[in-house]
Amino acid sequence: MGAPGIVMTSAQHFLPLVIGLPLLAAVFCLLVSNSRWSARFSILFASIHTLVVMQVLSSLRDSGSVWRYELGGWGAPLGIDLVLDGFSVILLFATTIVVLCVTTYSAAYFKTPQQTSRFWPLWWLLVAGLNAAFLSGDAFNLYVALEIIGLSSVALVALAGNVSAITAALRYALVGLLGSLCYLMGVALLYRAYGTLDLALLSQTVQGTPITWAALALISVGLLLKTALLPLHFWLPPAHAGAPAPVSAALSALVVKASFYVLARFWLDVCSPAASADALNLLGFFGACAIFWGCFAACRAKRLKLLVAYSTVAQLGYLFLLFPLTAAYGPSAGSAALAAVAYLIVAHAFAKAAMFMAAGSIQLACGYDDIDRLRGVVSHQPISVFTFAIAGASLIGLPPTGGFIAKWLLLNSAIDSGQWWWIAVILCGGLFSAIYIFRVLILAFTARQGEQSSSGGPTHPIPQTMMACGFMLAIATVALGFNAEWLLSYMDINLIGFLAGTEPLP
Amino acid sequence: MSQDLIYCTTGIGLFALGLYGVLFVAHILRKLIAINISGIGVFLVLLATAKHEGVVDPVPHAMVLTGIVVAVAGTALCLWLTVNIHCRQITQQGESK
Amino acid sequence: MLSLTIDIILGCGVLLLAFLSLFSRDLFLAIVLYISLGLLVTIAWARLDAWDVAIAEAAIGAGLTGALLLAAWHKIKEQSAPNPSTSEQSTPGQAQNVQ
Amino acid sequence: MSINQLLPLLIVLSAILPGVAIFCIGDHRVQLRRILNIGGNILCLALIVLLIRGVHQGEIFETRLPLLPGMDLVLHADALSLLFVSLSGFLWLLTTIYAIGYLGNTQHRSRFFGFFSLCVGATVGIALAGNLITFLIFYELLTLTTYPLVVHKGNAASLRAGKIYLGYTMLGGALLLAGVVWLKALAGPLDFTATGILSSLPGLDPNHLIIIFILLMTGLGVKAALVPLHGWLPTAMAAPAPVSALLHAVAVVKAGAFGIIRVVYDVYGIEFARDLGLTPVLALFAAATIIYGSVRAVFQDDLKKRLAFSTVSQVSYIALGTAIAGPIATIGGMVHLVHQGIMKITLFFCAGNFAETLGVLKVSEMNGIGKKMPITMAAFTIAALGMIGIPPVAGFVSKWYLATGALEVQAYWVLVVLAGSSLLNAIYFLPILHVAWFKEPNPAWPAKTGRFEAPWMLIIPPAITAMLAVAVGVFASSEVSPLSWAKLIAAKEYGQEWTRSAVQVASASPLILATVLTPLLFSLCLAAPRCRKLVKRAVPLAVLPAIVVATMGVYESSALPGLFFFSTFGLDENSRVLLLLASTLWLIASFYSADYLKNDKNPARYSLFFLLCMTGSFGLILSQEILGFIAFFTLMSLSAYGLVIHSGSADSLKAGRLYIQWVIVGELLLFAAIVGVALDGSAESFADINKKTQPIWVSWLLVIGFGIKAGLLGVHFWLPRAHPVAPVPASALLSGLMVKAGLIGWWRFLPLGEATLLDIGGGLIFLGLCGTFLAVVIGLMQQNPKALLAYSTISQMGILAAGVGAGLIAPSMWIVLSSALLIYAVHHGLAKAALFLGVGVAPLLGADNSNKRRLVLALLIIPAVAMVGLPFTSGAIAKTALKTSLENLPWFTQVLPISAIGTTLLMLRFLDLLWRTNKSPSPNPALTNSGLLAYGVLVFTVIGMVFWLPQSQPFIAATFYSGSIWNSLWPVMLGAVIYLFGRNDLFKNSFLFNTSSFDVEKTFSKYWAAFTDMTYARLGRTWELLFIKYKSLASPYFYLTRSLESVKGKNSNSIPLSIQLLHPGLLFLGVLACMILLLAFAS
Amino acid sequence: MFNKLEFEENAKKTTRTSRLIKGLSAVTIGLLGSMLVLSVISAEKAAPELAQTALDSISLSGVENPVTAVLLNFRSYDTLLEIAVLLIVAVAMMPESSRNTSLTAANSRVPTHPVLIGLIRCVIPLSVILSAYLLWTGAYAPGGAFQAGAVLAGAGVALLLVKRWQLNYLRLSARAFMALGLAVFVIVAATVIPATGRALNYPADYAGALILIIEVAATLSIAFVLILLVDQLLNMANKQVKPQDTQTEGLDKS
Repeated sequence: MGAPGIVMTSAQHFLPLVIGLPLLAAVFCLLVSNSRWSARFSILFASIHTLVVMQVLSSLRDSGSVWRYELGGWGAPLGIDLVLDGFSVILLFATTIVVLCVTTYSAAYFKTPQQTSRFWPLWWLLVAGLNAAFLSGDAFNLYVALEIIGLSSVALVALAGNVSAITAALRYALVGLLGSLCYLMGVALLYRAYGTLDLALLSQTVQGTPITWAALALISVGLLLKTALLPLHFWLPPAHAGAPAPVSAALSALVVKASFYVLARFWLDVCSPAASADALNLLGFFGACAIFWGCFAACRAKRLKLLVAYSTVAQLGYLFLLFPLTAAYGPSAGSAALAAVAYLIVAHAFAKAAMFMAAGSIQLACGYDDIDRLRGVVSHQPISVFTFAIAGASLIGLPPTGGFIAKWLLLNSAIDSGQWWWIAVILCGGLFSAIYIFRVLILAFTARQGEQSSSGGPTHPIPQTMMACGFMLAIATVALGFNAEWLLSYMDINLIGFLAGTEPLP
Repeated sequence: MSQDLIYCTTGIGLFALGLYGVLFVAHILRKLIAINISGIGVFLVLLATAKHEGVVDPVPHAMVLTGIVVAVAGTALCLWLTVNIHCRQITQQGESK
Repeated sequence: MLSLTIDIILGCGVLLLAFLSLFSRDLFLAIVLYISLGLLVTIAWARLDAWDVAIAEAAIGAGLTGALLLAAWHKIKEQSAPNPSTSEQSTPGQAQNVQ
Repeated sequence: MSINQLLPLLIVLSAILPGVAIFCIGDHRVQLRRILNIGGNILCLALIVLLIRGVHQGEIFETRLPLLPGMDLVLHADALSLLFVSLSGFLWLLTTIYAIGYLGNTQHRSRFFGFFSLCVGATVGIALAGNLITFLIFYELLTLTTYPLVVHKGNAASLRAGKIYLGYTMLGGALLLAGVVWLKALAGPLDFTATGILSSLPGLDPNHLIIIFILLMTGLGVKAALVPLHGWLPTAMAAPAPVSALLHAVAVVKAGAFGIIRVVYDVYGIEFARDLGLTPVLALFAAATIIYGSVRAVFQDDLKKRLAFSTVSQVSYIALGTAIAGPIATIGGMVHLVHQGIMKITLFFCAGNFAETLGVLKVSEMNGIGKKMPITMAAFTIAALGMIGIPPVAGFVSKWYLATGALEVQAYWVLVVLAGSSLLNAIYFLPILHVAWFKEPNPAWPAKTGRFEAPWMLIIPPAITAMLAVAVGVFASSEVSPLSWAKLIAAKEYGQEWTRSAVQVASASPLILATVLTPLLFSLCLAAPRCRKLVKRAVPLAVLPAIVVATMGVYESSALPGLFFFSTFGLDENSRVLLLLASTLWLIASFYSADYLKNDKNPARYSLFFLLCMTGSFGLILSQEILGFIAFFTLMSLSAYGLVIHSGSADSLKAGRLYIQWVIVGELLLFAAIVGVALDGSAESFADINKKTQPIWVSWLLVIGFGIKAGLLGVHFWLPRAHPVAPVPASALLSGLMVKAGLIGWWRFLPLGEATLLDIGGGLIFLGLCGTFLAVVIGLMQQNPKALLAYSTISQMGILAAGVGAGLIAPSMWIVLSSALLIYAVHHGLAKAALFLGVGVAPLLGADNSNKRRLVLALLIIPAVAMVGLPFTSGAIAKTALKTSLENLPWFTQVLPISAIGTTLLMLRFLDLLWRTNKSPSPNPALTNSGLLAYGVLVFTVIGMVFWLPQSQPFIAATFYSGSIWNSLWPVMLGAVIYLFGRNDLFKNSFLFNTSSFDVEKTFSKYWAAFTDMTYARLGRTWELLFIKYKSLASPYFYLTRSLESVKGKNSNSIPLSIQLLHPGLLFLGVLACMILLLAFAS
Repeated sequence: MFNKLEFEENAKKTTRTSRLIKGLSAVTIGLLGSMLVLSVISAEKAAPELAQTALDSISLSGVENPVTAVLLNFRSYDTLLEIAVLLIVAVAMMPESSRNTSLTAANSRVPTHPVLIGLIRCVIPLSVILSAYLLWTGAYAPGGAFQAGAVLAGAGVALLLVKRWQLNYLRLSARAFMALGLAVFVIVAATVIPATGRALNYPADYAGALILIIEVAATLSIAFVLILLVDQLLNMANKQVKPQDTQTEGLDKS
């Protein structure tokens, strides 16, 4: 029964699978009591998940058009649609790869049964939440998905067990709840004004009325809280530094990106008539401040994971340059900026996950991660340092890595739109990030002075798989650096309102 | 001043009050109460829009129901974290004395 | 005209209760006021013909959230100043409203 | 993907993959790492050779990988990229061998070699890059991979160096990225095309292009160490030697220069860049760097820092070559890319050896290191000479092309810059050579352990690169050499069709080659300690081929096309006579010195310089083309330095220093002059120099340049100080033969007999004659007989100079005049040599048995008499020949008798001095009978040689004519009379003749030496203080780090987890409020 | 706002400046609220055509109560995710280790207050019947899974408060209870795909039955989870701060 579905390619059936699969995995891991079994099962599950998404990727490229999947067969206004376009498929791709690597990493990372029994279900629920957020085409559905992501991240951060981690988790939870409430209020106002929840329908009916500004303002503030843009970023460093390594890797790489994705969708697609150029530039301004403040704080951070967390704050700043670039662009070539930011998201996801894993392995091996005390010790972890170096190179934007291509595309769109000040911001950002990255890399090269070596102490051996995962992600970052054509071609299939149907990338 | 407007203003009032409470009240439990209050505010706005003359729109009702459950879940998690921290701090002070 | 006055009274009542609950001196009082606010809002849902929501609000919103808050408050009070008596202290009236 | 498309990629991978593999194996797996390393090397080289062969046959090699939509990763092999690829590929192999030896079993070697091959992979990538974005990618990869190498040691100094290096390169990289992106936005994909892309694209806003050019140049300038951006290079010397060898001499610095070439030629196009007015600015910067680098290098005591600053200045030659928008200058710039790489890597290898084996870091500690580590020091010397631009070595070739290129474009100031920087190079390299070879080694150094002075791995690479430097220089115009490759590139860049230069027929006459090669071979086998004694005795044999050629008159010419310097030799009538003079003098001098120096402390060194000098003189006479001539001329003057300071006494060292200073100044003047002469670059042999259109300044430079060698007045100061201190046979040769080299120079280069140059001719005559008379006056005041003879040489050479001046004024009579001058030169050569050798013979005067004394007295008088020109002597013939050929210049002929008077006075004074000093028998007579015999033979030739010469036949009859007897007799008698009167009272008390009080020339040189020491010391110190104090403010990088450190230090703990100051609540509201406002009011 | 998390009631009096800041921010929030109200008032409500379509297609949804139709058929995906949210919190609050072994362990030693026992004895059965009723009428009149679950949870909490019985949440059966709702929902969503070509698209005649199955499972798991929430808060064991086991972060107290 249900409305006659549009001609459906076989692969479109995978969409609900992409969300249902992690939920089933969560249930299974909850029921399985033996920790080794749940770990092994999770790795299998992650690979199946990757295969499914790869299949979705290839068939989306063949179909070349935006996919809509009516859940429950009721169609847009009444039911909820799963929507997949170029931008969200790239994010999905980033999620699967990072999930695959983090799963194998945490299989070796968590040992005690208490932790594993609670980690795996939460982890798979987080993955389900992420996939739901990227795929959903309904405003309220996004709220629930963001809520899942928020709460599971809080639970995962609290998993670390010590007081500082739990305090950070609590602060993160309060921020998450407040952000979601503001978002919900925004959606309520939109529903009150336009009567529908579906994003596509909304984008057609929205005009620049006061209620829309209020709704957009509330939604943006809620999501800025969850994305931790500069003024509202205070909760991120302690949360990401306190959490266990695989969790902070997933948090930094994916969770903050989900709320950014929703924000981008609202500003560029749904309420684009209401989005004034000045507001977009305000977001850009906050982004620039985030870059500089993040680098400054990272240079002064005392602990390795805190440094990496502050670098996340900085790199997020780059993402927010999307808005001023599209604002000045006008409808025609906005897709170049969007392509640049999509690529940056993927590159940053891989690099940041690899960096956190490397930091985690170093911390596990040495037992502490104060940067000063790591001076001579770190040279015993060559692979982790190497992973950290490549990830750092990608954050700085040095050539062989994906970060360089993203920086190149950003610079390109900045020049095309004639806003030379963003060029200065991007370049200075790169230079400042070089300072704190090399502040850590220098540790690997300092010879162990006499007295230093005694305090360093022998490092505990850590399982090979942990280092291998970080290394694989680093290799993926470098691979991104070489063939950008493949990933950028997806940006032609674009839902975002004024960009839909634009001619392929210049 | 139709019924809808009354409930909308109260809803927004509650939301603002809850917002102030979350931001500026020190104690954690009070903050959670404030969050629930602003949640109720949002639900008021939603349900005010749901009530039309002839027909009652079921969709906001479903949204509010889901909202309530999610609010409960969120509050429960925050409470559990608070108690967790409190116990650890107390035992810590116990040990340190 | 009558229904409008009821609505206005209800609205002001809700706002007043919320304000009191937030800025009361004692934490326990705050929680109790919040629970009563929950009940008042249930009436509001009824006024808006949202019967499902009313039931849910009564059961989960007022009932369970109140229970959780009281449990947490009890745990925090008990931790910070463990009372000398070892006797089991029954929890104050568990507002178990049944409709 | 045919092989053509895969090859460039394979080359880059063959460099990168071994690096990655090496990372994985542990430090202890030495064998496996070596196999990987060397294997990767050889594979890469093989592929490069394959590539060169392919490109030579005109195939296209290009790998195109999709990178960005509308932008590909392109690896394209064109001629320019091959030049750089082969350079880095080959030197990588040598440096790896060196590094294996150097690192021994230090820790972190796998890491080192891994990054090492990655870095070379990046350099190869840069070389093969087909468009600007690929270039940028490998350029940044190079920064990444070189950082770990710079900080390899891990101590504080290298970390600080690493930090500074990063600061500069990151900044440069960012600017380059901005420039490339902007250019791509304007001009689309930037594939390198031969004559530049931008010139063909319409509608590009010129001032945009200028700003982009500035961005690109600053980005590339950081690595190419242009002046304001060079700060990192000297500090990066804290890296281990192989790193500074390959990276800072070849890979990193060259990448910057290569980038500049690519951008100027293949992106902008040279004409387009010139029209935009960009190249002059770049040329200015390059010139500033050249001078600045050399000046800073002079004041560095640390050897590696001095080499670093010299790299800074040398690399800017390439930039200068590119910036002078002329085809020949481009060739010069590109070929310098290769030459500088080879020479500089040798210097760094040697510096590494000194530091590794003897722990010598400072230049001041390098006393006598030549004796301790001869092979390394020899390589260092060859490379250093190359850097200065001394002919046979490669450096000269590139400077030659740069200079001719500059002249072709009338950029005269470039010539000054080149000359100035060569002078500065000499100032900071020659002292090192002097200290290393001619000072006593430091006793604290460990005795030599193994067979060689250091492990073989450290010796072979510098030796190979030194030999390569010489080979590349000598065989520069052969088919395979970098020079011809650079010509191919330049032709492509300028869009002209490249015509392979006509291959001359290779005809080599063995005898002529033998005259030059035998002394050279003898000097080479002196190096081997075993056959040192044998060679010392066999020195006279080396002269044999020269005598055979001179006597038999072998007139064919030998042409060796491949050679750049010594391609054609030949003999004609005049040069045969000179060869005859030279060979006789060398033969007698060799016999004489064998006897004179039998109890000398290091005869080997003396014979080495003796043989080199001999090669120089023969080569000078025989060579038929400019470059060969200059090469031998320089060889002769430099090796003469060795002879001058042979005795090692204080004033010999001082004289030697003055001599070398004047020689270097002379070299520079001659270099500039020759460049002017061979203006269009193709004319190299004497035959086809069109002497008519010689610019005036060239002639002046020629006159002064050769005047220095010929002791012309005003530039003669070194001669009277150098000749006396040299050992007797050496000073005989110096005065007799080497002074004539100046004359030969004038003969070959000045337009004698073709163009009338009145002012120069007049000037020459005036200087010559004044020299003649002044020299006589000062000569009389000398106490030391050899000094007196030196002054007599000056006076005689004055006459010859005047003769040449006359030739310039009246070209018609040059034919006759030339043979007269020739005779005069031969006569003077023989007589002066005999007189000098006489000084050695003089102690026998006091010998016990009287007839020996009488014989010696007779032998002494004959050359003096010939000198004066008594009838029936060679002097008479020479003077009459001169008089007859100068009839139409009557005032000139009156001058001759006056000079004859002067000469007689000098001769009498000389004999008087000899008699006075040698009355009492000296304890150990220096000379034995064999020395006396050699002296006798010389005196006999003095009498006979001139009569026998074909040129002098017509004049012999004239001398016997009574009139000429009389006018050659009266000046002698008059001179004798004056001398007899003035001898007893004049000399003892008169103020005029008191030699000690008044010596024009000595006071001047004293002031000159004082002046140089003063400037050297004070300027250097102030510069150092000034620079260091302001350096920290100047470079932006320090500013940044200082601001960061100060902040970090102050706030002890990290920022508290949550922001204490800004109340997040307020922030939240603020964001919400302004979001609403902006939305509401803006839209 | 969130930096200094106070737990004690008698936090020290706020200083002069923060009082000013609080006043100022109160004013700003008031202003923003009024602007919000103004904008909401000025815009008139959208016509309820979504409500109309929903009410029209109730007949197809297999239940009469529009809210339940929306909840469990039209927007069933939201409810699915919402149950997942509950599961998250349940998993997060699961106890570390529990002493007793069986699912419901009774320790009779604890003396109970007679009045309480009496109250429990009559309240519990009433609540169970009430929740069953609520569940059943959900299809036709206001009621449904959440309300029934909440009432059942209330009964459960009352039982636990007597401290006579304890639940062991780590047992497999307990965890099964928690995951029951989500598992059933996902399985039903998957099984309908072959029938109707879309996930969550119940075939017409079975829609009612399927919804009922989902509702029962949801009620049970919601009840269990809510009981767990309250129970965990109530008797959270006094956690000794475990010595830093090497596994978790070696973070020194920052």
